[in-house]
Amino acid sequence: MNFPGIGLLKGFVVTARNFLGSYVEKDRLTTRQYPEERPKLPENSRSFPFLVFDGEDPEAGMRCVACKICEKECPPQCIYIIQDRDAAGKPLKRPRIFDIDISVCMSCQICVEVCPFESIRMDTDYELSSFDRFGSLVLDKSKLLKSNAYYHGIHPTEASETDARIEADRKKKEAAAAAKAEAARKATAEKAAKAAHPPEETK
Amino acid sequence: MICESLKTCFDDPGKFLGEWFVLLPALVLLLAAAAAVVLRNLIHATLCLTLSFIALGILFIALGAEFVGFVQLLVYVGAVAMLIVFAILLTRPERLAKSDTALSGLGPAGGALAGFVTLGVLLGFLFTSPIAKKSLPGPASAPVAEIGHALMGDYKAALIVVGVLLTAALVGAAVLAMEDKNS
Amino acid sequence: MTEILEAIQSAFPSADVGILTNPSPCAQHSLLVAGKDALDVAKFLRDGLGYDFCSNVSGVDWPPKKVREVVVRKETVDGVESEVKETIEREVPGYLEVVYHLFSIAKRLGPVILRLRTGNRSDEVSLPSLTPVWKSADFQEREIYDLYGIHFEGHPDLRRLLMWEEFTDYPMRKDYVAPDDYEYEPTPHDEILAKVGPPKEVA
Amino acid sequence: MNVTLDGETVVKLQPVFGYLHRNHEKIAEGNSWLAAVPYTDRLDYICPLTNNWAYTLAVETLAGLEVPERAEYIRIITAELTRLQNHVAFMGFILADMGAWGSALMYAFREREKILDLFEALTGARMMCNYMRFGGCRCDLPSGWLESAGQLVEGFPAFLDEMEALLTGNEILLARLQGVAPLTPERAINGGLSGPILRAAGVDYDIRKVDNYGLYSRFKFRVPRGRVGDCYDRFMIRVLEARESVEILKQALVGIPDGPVVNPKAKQRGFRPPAGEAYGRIEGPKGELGFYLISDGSDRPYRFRVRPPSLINLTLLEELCLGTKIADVMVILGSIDIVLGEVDR
Amino acid sequence: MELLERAPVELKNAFLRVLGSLGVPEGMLAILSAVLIIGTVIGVFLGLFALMSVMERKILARVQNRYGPNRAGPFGLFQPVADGIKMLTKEDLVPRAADKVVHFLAPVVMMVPALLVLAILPYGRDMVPVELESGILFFFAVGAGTEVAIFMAGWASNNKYSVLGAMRAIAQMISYEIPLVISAVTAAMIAGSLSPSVIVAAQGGFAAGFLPHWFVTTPWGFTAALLFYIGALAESNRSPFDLPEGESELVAGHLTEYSGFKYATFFMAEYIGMFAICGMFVTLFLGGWQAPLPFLTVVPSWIWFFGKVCFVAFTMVWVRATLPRLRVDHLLAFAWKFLLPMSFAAFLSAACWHYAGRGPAAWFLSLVVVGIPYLVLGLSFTSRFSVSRRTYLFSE
Repeated sequence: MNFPGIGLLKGFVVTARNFLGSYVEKDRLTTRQYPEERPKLPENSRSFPFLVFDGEDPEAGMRCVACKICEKECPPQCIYIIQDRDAAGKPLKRPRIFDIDISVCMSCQICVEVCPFESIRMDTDYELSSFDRFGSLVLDKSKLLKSNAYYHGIHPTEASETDARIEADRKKKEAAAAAKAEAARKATAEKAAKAAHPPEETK
Repeated sequence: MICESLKTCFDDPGKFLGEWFVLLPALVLLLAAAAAVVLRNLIHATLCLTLSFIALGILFIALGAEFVGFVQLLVYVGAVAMLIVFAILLTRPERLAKSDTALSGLGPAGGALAGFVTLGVLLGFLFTSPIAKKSLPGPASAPVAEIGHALMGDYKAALIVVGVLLTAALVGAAVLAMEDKNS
Repeated sequence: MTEILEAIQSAFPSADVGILTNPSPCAQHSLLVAGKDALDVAKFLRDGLGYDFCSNVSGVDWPPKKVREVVVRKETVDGVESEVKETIEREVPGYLEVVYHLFSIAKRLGPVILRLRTGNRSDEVSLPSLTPVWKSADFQEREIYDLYGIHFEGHPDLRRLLMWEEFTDYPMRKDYVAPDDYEYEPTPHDEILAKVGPPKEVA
Repeated sequence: MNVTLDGETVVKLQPVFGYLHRNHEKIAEGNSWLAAVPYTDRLDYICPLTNNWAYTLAVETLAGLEVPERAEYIRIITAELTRLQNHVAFMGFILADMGAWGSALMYAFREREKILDLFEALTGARMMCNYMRFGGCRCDLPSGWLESAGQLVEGFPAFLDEMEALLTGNEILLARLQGVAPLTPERAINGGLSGPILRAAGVDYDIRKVDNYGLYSRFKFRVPRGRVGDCYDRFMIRVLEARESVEILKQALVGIPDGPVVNPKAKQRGFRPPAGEAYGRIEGPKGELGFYLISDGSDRPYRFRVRPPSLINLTLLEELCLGTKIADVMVILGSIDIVLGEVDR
Repeated sequence: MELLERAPVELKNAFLRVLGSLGVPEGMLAILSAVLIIGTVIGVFLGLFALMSVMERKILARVQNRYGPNRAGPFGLFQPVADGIKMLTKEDLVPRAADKVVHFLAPVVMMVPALLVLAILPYGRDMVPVELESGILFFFAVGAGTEVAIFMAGWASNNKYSVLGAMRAIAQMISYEIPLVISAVTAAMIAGSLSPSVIVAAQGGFAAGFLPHWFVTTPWGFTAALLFYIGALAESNRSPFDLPEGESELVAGHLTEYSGFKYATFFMAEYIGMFAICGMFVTLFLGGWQAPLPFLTVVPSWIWFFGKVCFVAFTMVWVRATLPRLRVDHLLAFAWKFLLPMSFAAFLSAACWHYAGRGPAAWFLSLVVVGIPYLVLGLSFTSRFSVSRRTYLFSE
């Protein structure tokens, strides 16, 4: 029945249900008391990038080879890589300086996509606020490096897929290396064999 | 005299207050009315006028006529003061701060003269006419019910006439407002 | 697209309207209209052919560019007729361009693309505004005026849309150099780079 | 906006833009095609996934890429979820503009949080999703995502009924919305309005039905149209469209096939589309969101133009507001539903 | 329980007797007792104000499915202390071009009526601070002072938003005062006197054992209560009628140029004004300190009074959480075209109820006399916004 004021009453009924409901139903009280209750983030949520290293020693096990693809592809250009050189000045396959300026980074995860060596991944730690605007907002290599075990901790499925891919690449490389070594050995064997019989042909 | 009245204040505050209480709102009334006339800033003048209305209301209550005092407060402070303020606001918003009608030289003298003449006539009338001779009637303790009966009883005609007058005035105001809206 | 061209030419024999082919696979060809009779063509398109919805108005900047062409020239060298391929460098003069995408709501027809070109990029930069025909072009033309500097005659209220009034330059042009007098904000990476110093050349 | 008043009624109204202008188009022309995708999230930050889709659709028409079926289904599911949370948020915002002190807003945001959690589980971020790639999507649905999306869509009509009980019959809301700023269909079309506002004015034009992009022809859904075109119609159209989106979602969640998520042939990093230009557009929650791209064959777009529905829907704002009261200006601006990220780009 | 019932009064007398024995002169004792009463009343209402400013935010929050302030103290109960300190420490800006004197006086003039009005409310069985014969009239007479204060605040701030806000506030308060006064007079007419304690006494007793004689149970009483409630909302500038200072486009109406403690005084005056008008609503229609059920009279009367006041205040917050704001012309049209005729109808139906012998037959008669105008006026008012008329075309 449509007597004037019925719309207002229905509105009051809804607000009353929500008021009483907030004491009863869990769904009607959605605030999370943040410092006490930490939100449970879904598995592939991302905050800022970090570098993965295998094994124990961060420096040695680092996967990054300073190919600078992520530095080129990063939309806001917030990654700085300077390649390491050994004593003789020959460039090494390792970055000496690897800074990410997280005050500029917009956590868009393109660096993770374009990295051919699976060396950069997205972290889930979001409590990074600091008092010092410059120093602590530029994460240098030491702060960025985190172990593969940590990576398995935060993104289990993605980490296992990455490991499987790396396993597959390594096996393929070994197979290729073995095949090449095999071919090289066969070639040397033929050369040796040819060297052994050259006198007959030249008669 | 002051210490003696202070003494009475201690032992019987009611009587003490009764005596002085009447004079206080009257004094405020006079001062506010004077200020309303003298002040240059129109809005300040209106506020002082409202203050004088309030003082008049309190004076009635002090003299015991509660009903009349409250009606005075309700009607004058609630509606009439607002009416005056709205009128000022809508008519001359721009030159409001400084009212240009300064008191020219002749003004104050003429004003004072007129004031004293009326005062003289009033006092003369007060002391000579028979009505004033009767002693000041005690605080009118007419309860509200009696006023109601009186209004509905023997003053019926007056009430209806006032009602008609008021509606006529309202209708007139509405027509006036209607007119300048579509002009 | 060709029947639209015929319709326009039959309606306005004097107008010079041409078709620009679009090499991309989606083949959205466009109508190149000279500035002087743009208004008539626009009115005709709206009332005659029913394109009443001007969805998008974009400005494009084509700076002058060098085009190397291979020209075959006949040359008589000591009596012998021979064709000589010669690559000459031709300088194509730059111009500013406004592109209108028109749709028909009732007939649900696809985009008809109208292109207007200015004389050059410096002094002849005025074009007739099509806001009287389609009101939707109002803000978009103001934006093109603001970012490209194309002056639209007949526009009801030609002011800068996004930039502040005193801004003089046109930021979307290819040759726009961002003034570095904006309040210099010391960014962390300057300090870091200063500390690290320029990458050391090989000693 | 600068509003000149005569007492209560509006005499002149001039919108002022540019406060959130970061020249999105110049940035896109400086970066590669792939790097432009995260910036499209920041255009209309309430509906990031539809922005991504519009950009990737334009690039696909430019380069002629096909999109596998599973990717098309995921795109439709995420786009309809975005439309749902945008319309629900709209209901909350317009009530807050009218002074209902945020209760409708909080209910709307309670439901919107659930949808944003779904986005976070899928793309990694609640609002800055950066999820679509040329020729498909970045990653496949995590396990259990479809079930939770199904549950959400299951519970949504009940929530919409609750919101309608609170809002549509409310006499004060009717008094404030009905008859305010009516719009004729011809004026709406000429003013370039698009999306729910155009349909509220009575024009039957929904790009999902007109262009039939992205397998929308496979789903059965209706397009509501208003008759008077005033603020109340604009409000009701969004309420009815939210219900239609729930219908589409129900059908899409059931029918999603298996298969690759991205076109294997499409190259993401050094992507160089063939020279040429293309204009791709989708039916965004706020209106027709289009991208006009010119490529000269290099790995950077030559010209990157966004057709912002919020800015163009404001063209008729002054016309609608003349002669109304101040309280109405708030309601009219609210009913057009703009996001400043998209207005100023 | 009798002791608890008389507790406040007994406490006062005991305290006075102690003082009297200490040799304080008789006259001074009278003044002291007056000061004591005033002190307790203001103390109670300030406490209620503090509690209300927290409870309002908590109730609003609970309606919106969130917690509301719970950080300052247990369950956020120290929030008013925090707000108070904040208000005290905030800088008190006075705009240069403002009218300093009037700017300063406005909150004072606003506070005076809010406190004066508390004097005549009957808090308990015979606990009325000032036993006035025409208490209701006093209530409205003093209530008119708030309009002057709002005008002074609006005008003194010398900024166009506040003048606009003040004009709207005054127009709203004047046009809502009439239905307010008429619905109050209806209750007074039935009770036969203007003094609040007589009105509350008239609502004593129980019909058929459990139905209390409150005026709200009668149809005319219910409509008059509803009109009084709507008038009360408008009078204290709350929820659907908070046009003057709550508008999203009027910044803060007449309060725009106020900050620091002056703003807090306005805030306090508004809340105490709200409590006072809730108290009057309870006195007129919900049977003041009468207990709802016969066996409940054992609970002291002043607990009933403050319980009912808090319940009415809760409904005011509930209304604030639900309804959007009215537009100015709707506000005035609603007052003059709907509330005024309805209050006359309620007045008439009260008279019919009285002369038809106050029995069940009279109940239905007054229901009819009030129901018909409600339906006629209501339908004519909402006929313009027919919800069902709006059908929407769907295309496949």
